[in-house]
Amino acid sequence: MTLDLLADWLRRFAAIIDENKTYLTELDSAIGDADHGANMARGTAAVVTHLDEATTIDGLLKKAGMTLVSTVGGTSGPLYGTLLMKMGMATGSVVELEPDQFGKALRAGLEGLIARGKTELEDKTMVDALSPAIDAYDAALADGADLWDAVDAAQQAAAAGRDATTPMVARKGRASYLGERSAGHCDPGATSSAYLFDALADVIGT
Amino acid sequence: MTLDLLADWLRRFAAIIDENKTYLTELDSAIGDADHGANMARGTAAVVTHLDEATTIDGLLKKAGMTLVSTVGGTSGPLYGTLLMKMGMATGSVVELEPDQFGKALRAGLEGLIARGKTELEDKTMVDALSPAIDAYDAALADGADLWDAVDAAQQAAAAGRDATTPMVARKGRASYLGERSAGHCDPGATSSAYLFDALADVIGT
Amino acid sequence: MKKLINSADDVLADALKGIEASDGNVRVDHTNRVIYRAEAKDSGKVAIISGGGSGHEPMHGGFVGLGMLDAACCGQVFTSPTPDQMLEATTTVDTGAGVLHIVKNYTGDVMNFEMAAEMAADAGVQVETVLVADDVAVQDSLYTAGRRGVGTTVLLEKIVGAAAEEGQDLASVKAVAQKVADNGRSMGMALTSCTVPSAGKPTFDLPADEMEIGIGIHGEPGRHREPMADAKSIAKQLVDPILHDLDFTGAPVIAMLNGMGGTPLIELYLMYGEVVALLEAAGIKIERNLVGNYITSLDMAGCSLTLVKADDELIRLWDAPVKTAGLRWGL
Amino acid sequence: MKKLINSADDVLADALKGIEASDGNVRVDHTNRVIYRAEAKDSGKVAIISGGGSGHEPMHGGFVGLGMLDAACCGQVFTSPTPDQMLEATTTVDTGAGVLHIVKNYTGDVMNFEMAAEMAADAGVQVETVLVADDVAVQDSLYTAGRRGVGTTVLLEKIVGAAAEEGQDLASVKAVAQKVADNGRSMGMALTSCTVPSAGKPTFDLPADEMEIGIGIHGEPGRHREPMADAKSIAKQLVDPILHDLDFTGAPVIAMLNGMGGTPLIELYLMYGEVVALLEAAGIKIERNLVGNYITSLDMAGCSLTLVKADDELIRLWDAPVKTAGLRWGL
Ligand SMILES: Nc1ncnc2c1ncn2[C@@H]1O[C@H](COP(=O)(O)OP(=O)(O)O)[C@@H](O)[C@H]1O
Ligand SMILES: Nc1ncnc2c1ncn2[C@@H]1O[C@H](COP(=O)(O)OP(=O)(O)O)[C@@H](O)[C@H]1O
Ligand SMILES: [Mg+2]
Ligand SMILES: [Mg+2]
Ligand SMILES: [Mg+2]
Ligand SMILES: [Mg+2]
Repeated sequence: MTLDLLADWLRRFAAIIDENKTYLTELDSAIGDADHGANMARGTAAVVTHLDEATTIDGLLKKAGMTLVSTVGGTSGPLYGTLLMKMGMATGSVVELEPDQFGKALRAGLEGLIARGKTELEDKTMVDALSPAIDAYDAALADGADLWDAVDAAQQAAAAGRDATTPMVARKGRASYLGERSAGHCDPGATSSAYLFDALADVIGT
Repeated sequence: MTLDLLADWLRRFAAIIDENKTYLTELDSAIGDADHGANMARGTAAVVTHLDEATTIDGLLKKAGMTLVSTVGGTSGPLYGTLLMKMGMATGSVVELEPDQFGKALRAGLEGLIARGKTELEDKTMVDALSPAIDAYDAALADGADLWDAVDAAQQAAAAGRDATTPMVARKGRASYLGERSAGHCDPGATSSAYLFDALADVIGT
Repeated sequence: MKKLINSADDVLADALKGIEASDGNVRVDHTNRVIYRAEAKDSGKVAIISGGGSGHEPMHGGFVGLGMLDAACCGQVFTSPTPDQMLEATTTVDTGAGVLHIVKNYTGDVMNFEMAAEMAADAGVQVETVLVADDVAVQDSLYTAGRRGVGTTVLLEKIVGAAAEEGQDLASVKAVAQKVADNGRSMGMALTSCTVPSAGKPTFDLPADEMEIGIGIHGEPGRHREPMADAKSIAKQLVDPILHDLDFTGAPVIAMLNGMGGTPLIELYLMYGEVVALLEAAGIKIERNLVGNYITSLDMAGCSLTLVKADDELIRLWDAPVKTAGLRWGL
Repeated sequence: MKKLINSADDVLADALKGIEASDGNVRVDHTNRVIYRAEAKDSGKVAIISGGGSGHEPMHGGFVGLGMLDAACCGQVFTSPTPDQMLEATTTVDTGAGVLHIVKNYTGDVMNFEMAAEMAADAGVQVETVLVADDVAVQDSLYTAGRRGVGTTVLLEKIVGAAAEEGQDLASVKAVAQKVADNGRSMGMALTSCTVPSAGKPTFDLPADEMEIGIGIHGEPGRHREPMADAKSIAKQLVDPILHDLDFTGAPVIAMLNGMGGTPLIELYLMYGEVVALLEAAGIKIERNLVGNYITSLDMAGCSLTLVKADDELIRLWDAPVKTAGLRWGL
């Protein structure tokens, strides 16, 4: 994983978000306040403008995380921001990462996000996509898979995790106010989190 | 025209208004403020509660007019109120009126209404129904018609006058603010005024 | 129609109960549907009353209190109150110094207030009337009922209330009122119609891509329709006809950007920003302003702009203390 | 979607221009989207900031001024502001006596304010936080993000602003804030959804014969739907869960009947009348009240009721002078 590849990853993430912002807002209309698409589009667009400045991977990730924190707001700003900032803190000042180092960074990011959001699995949040994806990535590497296969496994697990949020009753975030009525709707944050792994697969595949 | 007949007239007028209040309000929605039906229904219902008190025709008409003034409000309250009050002032303290005396009372009422409203013919107001109706009544009597035929002529003239308001551009009242856009809609006040003669024909016919 | 009401017929009577319960500045005569100041004005001071159809809240009832109105006569929704109500209010508030009637130029209001003034004169009360006719949307006042009385009414009630409070006599209170009326202009627009409770549905239909320009305050349709536009263009459509009608340069101006009842405050602030930019470009100096819902049309979405060309005296009276539910400062 | 805006992306930036132009109590930092008092508070007094998504006007920006907030951080529509904004505001308003953050209990607000407080502590500013979580519509707070912070926020900002203004230290200002938070309860309902500008259509569909009970202030759907009812029944649906949650008898109560942004004032007064009748029957004494649009949800039609069980101290602080666009008395 090179600095350039990571920059491409976040560029691709921004592009997917932008393409799907109306859909994300629709998901958030059903069980939230109709702003997840606008929030993520605003934040990822800002991240893209800083990607060329970075000379190290930790610099890139920390700057991207800080940019999300300071441009997104809402619930997803601090959470996605923490994810990337903690990833950056975990990598050290390098320009390339081995697949397992990338996995450790993802894990550190996830733990930061969970600590910030005080979330558990099955609360019907982005964690329900992120957590199985990172587990799958680690498991694939442990089984001897290469980066491509590990990312592929992560992408599939993220999508499955996202889909699994649909029947769940939300216990965190705005959707939790709906109680039982939150069931039957896919979680917007889990959906944007799955895009993160779609973006990764896209840039690794090319 | 007896005291009882006049009381029946106003009772019948109230009944017709009540039946048609939604329609009157619809007409007023198109070129006004959607209250003519409610205004007239409130006022005429109040008039009905006092009809049994009267012992003379002037007492009946003055009380009815005052009741309209104090319960209707808006534009139609003072105008219909003045019409009936001035009619009452013209009759004197009697219990029966000859057809020509009734015609003089109507004329006095109309003049009072016009003075209050500062209206001319073709301003697209109730005057466009009232004025031709009273003219027709007088003309019929002058031609030797009996009460029934005179009222019949008045009813027809009122209806024609009402219909003639449709193409007019309003120059008085709220509809005048619409300018050219007021054309193509029948005037609500002319419509309620035509009911006044419908009511008269109904009670004289029976 | 979805409204927070019990029944269309009881809207006014029920709302008066809530006004009485919430507003410590007033007392309510439920029989006559008149809102009075809780504490009557000092004897010897000119009293001021106004009134009109309901559905324009806070106008007029929310402007009853120290430094503004002595009484407000409440008509049914969008229907002028009756002469009885006005007579009752006039005789009640008169302290011997006479009463000013503030009347918006709508045929119903004019006629009912006229009858009330005749009756009050009979009862020995000195009454003067000021007619507000500030709506520049009505262009051809020769062939209409004349310009409607809209936003200037609010600013006039404040200023004239201060003049009466400081003890000016009836002639001079009336002169102040006339000065405000002569120097006030308004223009309004609507994004939606409103729904009169007794009608049960919107007074007019306005397609999703159109707006109504030159709307009054009774939910009556405006002067013309056009395609929906952005805030900047709408601001221009409000400002231009006003400036075309009266030269506002070289004087301190009081501005009101008013919401029609269903428009969020954030949009009113946004519109005010656009209006100020246009006025500054035209060399006009806004010395005082109001942004909010002051003279509304039930649940209509839209806004109106009012400008009053003031002078030092009017600004001084504007700044005088006022204590009402709708406007309050200095107390 | 018909709104008085230029573009969905510019709503906040454009509205801030209008706020700056109209409200003499404030100055606006457009870069950080923070609204500050025009004149900074005396040195040595505790400063108070709040903030949240926009679309709730007059909250919070309209409550910046003498006797209330020192700064309001404005997020995008319905989106919590960011920690940078809060840090900037916190360091700017601190006079050395520390800063109280007033935070509504929504996940986004809580996390962003948490991060800001951590950063401010790093920067050497003493920060305390009070969390408002007054919405009784959220019943099962163990399995949710907890109760939402709604109407009590407005009353709390007023009361705590007065405590800071009279020179109480950070601990005691925080204690007053906590007392209000602990004793405030709210319940809301909606007749319609609202439309977030960037979404372009209503957040949810509400049929013409249904209403949403237990709505929050972000246009998120409420707890359940039921057939439309009259004002009396709706009042009961607001009052009952509040009284069930806290005993309001035997104390002076401050009540707020709040409009969601698209509801005419006449309906709010009417609802207040119904609420007062129910509270009186329950032996509850309302000592102070507000009726109007104070914490809104864009163009949503509906209302919320907030009751704060006060005591003599809170009433004294409530009555203290305040000079903001949204609340003003005594000055
Ligand atoms: N406590 C939490 N931990 C992790 N994710 C959360 C939490 N609360 C909410 N989320 C996620 O945030 C998403 C909503 O984000 P967004 O709409 O941008 O913020 P907001 O709810 O403040 O409007 C939800 O779909 C959910 O996935
Ligand atoms: N100056 C006037 N003279 C006579 N009739 C008038 C005048 N102005 C308006 N009208 C009549 O009044 C009717 C409207 O009455 P109504 O709706 O009850 O009052 P408002 O216009 O005050 O709401 C119009 O349809 C018209 O016939
Ligand atoms: Mg959201
Ligand atoms: Mg009408
Ligand atoms: Mg009317
Ligand atoms: Mg949000």
